[in-house]
Amino acid sequence: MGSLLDIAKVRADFPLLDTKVYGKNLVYLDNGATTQKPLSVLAAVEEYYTEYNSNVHRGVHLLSQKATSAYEESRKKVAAYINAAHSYEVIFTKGTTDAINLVASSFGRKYLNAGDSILISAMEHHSNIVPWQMICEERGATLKVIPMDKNGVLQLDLLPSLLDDKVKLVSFTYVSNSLGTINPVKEVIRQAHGKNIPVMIDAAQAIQHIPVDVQALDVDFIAFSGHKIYGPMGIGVLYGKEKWLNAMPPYQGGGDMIKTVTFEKTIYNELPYKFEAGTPDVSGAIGLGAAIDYVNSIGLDAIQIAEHELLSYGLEKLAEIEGIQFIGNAEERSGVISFLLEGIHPYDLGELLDKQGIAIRTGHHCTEPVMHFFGIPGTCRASFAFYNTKEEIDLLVAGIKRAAAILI
Amino acid sequence: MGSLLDIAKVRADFPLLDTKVYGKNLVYLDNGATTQKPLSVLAAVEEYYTEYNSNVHRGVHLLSQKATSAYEESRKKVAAYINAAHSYEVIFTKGTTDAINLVASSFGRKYLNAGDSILISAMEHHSNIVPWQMICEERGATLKVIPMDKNGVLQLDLLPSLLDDKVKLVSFTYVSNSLGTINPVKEVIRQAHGKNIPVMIDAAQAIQHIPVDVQALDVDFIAFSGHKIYGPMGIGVLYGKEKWLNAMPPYQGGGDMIKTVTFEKTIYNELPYKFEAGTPDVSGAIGLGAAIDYVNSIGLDAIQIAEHELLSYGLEKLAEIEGIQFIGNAEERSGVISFLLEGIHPYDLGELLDKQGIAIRTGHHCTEPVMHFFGIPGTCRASFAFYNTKEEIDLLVAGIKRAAAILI
Amino acid sequence: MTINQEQDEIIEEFELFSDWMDKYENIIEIGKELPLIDPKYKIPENLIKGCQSNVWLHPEFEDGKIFFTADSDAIITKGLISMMIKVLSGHTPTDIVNAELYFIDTIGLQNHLSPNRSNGLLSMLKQMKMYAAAFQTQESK
Amino acid sequence: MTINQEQDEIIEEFELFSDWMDKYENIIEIGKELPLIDPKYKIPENLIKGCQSNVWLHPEFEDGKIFFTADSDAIITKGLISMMIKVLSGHTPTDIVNAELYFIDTIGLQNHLSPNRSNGLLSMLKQMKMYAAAFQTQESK
Ligand SMILES: Cc1ncc(COP(=O)(O)O)c(C=O)c1O
Ligand SMILES: Cc1ncc(COP(=O)(O)O)c(C=O)c1O
Repeated sequence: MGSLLDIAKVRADFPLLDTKVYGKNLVYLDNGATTQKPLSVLAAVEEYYTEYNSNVHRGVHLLSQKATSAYEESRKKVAAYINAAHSYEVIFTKGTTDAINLVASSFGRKYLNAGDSILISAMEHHSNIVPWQMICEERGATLKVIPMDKNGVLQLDLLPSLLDDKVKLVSFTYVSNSLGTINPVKEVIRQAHGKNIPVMIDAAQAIQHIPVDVQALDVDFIAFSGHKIYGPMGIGVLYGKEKWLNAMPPYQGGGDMIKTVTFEKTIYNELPYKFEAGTPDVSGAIGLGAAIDYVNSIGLDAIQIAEHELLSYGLEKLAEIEGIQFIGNAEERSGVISFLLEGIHPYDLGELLDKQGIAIRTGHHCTEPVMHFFGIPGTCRASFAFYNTKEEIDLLVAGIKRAAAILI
Repeated sequence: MGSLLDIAKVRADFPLLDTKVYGKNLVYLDNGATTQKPLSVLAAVEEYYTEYNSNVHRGVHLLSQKATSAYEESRKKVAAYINAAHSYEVIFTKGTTDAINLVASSFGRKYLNAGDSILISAMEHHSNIVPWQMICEERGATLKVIPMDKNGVLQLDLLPSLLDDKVKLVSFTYVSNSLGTINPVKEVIRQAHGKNIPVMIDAAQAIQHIPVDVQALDVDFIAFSGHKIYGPMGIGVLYGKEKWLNAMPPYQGGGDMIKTVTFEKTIYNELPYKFEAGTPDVSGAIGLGAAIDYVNSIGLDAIQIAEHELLSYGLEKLAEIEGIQFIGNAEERSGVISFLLEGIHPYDLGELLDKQGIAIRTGHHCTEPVMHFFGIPGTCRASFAFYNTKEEIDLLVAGIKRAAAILI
Repeated sequence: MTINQEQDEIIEEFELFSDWMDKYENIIEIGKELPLIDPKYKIPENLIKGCQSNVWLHPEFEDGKIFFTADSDAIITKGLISMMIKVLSGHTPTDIVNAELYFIDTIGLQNHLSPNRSNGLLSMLKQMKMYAAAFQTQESK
Repeated sequence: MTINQEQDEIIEEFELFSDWMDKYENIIEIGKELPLIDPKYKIPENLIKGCQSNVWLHPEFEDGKIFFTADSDAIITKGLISMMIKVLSGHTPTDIVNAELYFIDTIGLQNHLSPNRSNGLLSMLKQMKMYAAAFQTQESK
């Protein structure tokens, strides 16, 4: 089936894809780490800084008014993109990590007590492990883990017994950044909600690939990063249901998150401001809004089709390499392919691919427990965006073969 | 005395200053809220996104390597600008508010116990009040306040008695954002250190105006925001002495701030990474580095002289307006002039100045306790950067007169 | 006059002014016609706290119609409430509940008021409609 | 050969290659000459943990000179340590402590190794110098 995208046109939107490294055309296959930015995002940020840069919310003057409108407009774009019931359920954060820490801290301090537990999964990114470890330690709670099988698929049959009445929150990833597994979020949410347990989804590797409808999922919290969905660095999103966000204490204190302050008593502001202390990253939010506009203009459908083709083609072509082993073999997958070559350290392979202009990632991908599970030091990971091409995958395969010839 | 700056040349560096609002030339006097960005900062960010955008630290490929070097180079620029002993004492944060929250949370959870206290001042920004209120409440500690006099000057004679052995930290502002007062930070630090109490300085309104040498000051922590020193939004700095940062527990958990993770036990990374969880704002850090280069290229000396002239001229010219009252009359001052016109609500005046193209700020400037102290609902605040001109001050004065004629 | 006639009159009046300073002078002028709230009603329950200025609003229900009195500490805000009251005061709860206020947009205020002010205007309108709705149910009992 | 002569020899060798892949082939070749660490010394105390690959390093002090053996799980890393050992092994503690390693820069590795690798190289060098310093004090006692 042909792609719906005019790939040359699409690639022209991303100036960085034209870069040369070591005199060779860049083949950028590290989109799981961060995506490149379309011109429209850069233009929106530049327009902001050259035409209406200003602090927001408290300003009486026109620039401040324009900046405030644009900032709030971006919030609405995010809300529409994830189909939030209210735009004030969208909190701008620094990124996924910041958003998860916010929930771990605020939800944890309110609802987590000694003897309680938080349930995560065996394939979480460190950002969805460590914040929970920290708050569990502080509150005397324990961290429990939904195990996975050798294919990198969660063992859902164990879920009912794990969801006991000590579990105060389930937090797990929609798409694994090291295995590519798409988890059955709807089913997990259904079961958790059946026991009145709220669910947080780490959507860092989903939001750019899969439609995420927070109301259809009935999910309680989701977190994602702007920089992984073609937006700027330093901005991310926490979505939370109004009832939870209202019930939770604020996370950081400062300007904008308060209604009134005296030295004795402070009254907190309403949503979303209660969770946005200090000058927000207005330019980041505007850039993220532009990124979402861009994704909408391409169409998430078209993106999904293109990426699915790349993934299938990549799996097929890589499979032809002698001694290759895939880490993660789920049926439902997205975005990334993790692999190892027999007898070759992933780091060595990554370095020799780099010297051929091919950017992949090697290592534990911030999912050390996944590596321990498979008993490996790390993997090589190629991760795709819709702007990648089959030719780039061919170059990857050729590059791996050339490197392997040297390394073995 | 003539300025050392070629003002036309300097203004050409800031494209936004050429904006028109309501068809009138913009007069931007809201620099205390946020500063405009020079072309070199925008260019550095653009170069990053079009030439080497990548995630940092963990990447084996060239883009990641370049991004990492540039990110760490910016850290060194910041360290040099504040004369930190080690660049790893510079932690990149979202801004001043984020930095203060980090210290309140990490220092507070380690050192603050029931019955202890934190000492702040009467002229703090909400960002240097609320985080301390929150941690004090959590730890059963109390928040104490160094009072000020009617001129907006801290009553240092009361300091010795306030610095009792229950005080675990003093945190106060270098320059007041609503009064313009420059506080005697050196003297406060000397007295606090005499009693072995560490000191945090909120340098949000100092770093762009006054040389800040952390070693000469012997200060334990300082915080500031990139967007107030001609850098991008969404990035800021916490400086902390190595011994404190090493002793404090981490703040947020996630990728990059760990050495190894298992579900049972996590070993934290060394400085500065221990305090930088998740993908950092690489573009923001690079922009901040470029902003510091820019400030160095103009020269902080030249900036100080130019701003001092603007301040003196502004005070002199504004004083000629009938019924004007200055809020804050310290001898040592910088950056901002707060004032009220008899019988006129600051908000009304701000709105009519805006309609003449003059951007000032009105309200409590996130320092409500200062407003309570003076028994006023807010002030009008004009705040200067070195790129402002005496002509702009003349326009401000004329604009106030025109507005007053309508409002009285 | 109907609510819409009141609005059209204001719109017409504002068409005389092209400069924003003149428009504001007019707003302030209209503020002088504001039926001031009796000081005894300046109580917390009647306070609509804005970010920068405060409004006190008090409704009276008489002969099936609502009459508003109000005050503010800021003179432009006073002008804005005065316009709102001019438009809505003296009408039935049902008319007020159903009113669509287009004059703010038409005279260009929506885009030129500071966001705090337009939020303030919105809360004011919301408050007035809430009172109207309350009197409506009271009436229908 | 002195430490600098060793370095110059490596530099000369690398001048033969202009393509990076060839340089890496050479690094890997050199790795094959690495004096392997006795498995019994592959203990945590001898482990230099890098971000992505591990190095075990063991020093022996004999006749006033230090001899290093080592190993790594990654083959390029092995080549890099092998070069370091080639340069530093068999020299006196004082020579090692005072050595200035310029060959890494000169053959262009510094700028083209991934940052993790060059950090790894640095920690390796640091570790080797620390051992040398330790034997130095031991000697002077
Ligand atoms: C003195 C002072 N402290 C703290 C802040 C908070 O800075 P930010 O909002 O950038 O976190 C400000 C800025 O408004 C300030 O002026
Ligand atoms: C699944 C997953 N969760 C969380 C994160 C952390 O995102 P960030 O580093 O942008 O906070 C990532 C990104 O690496 C990820 O892939």
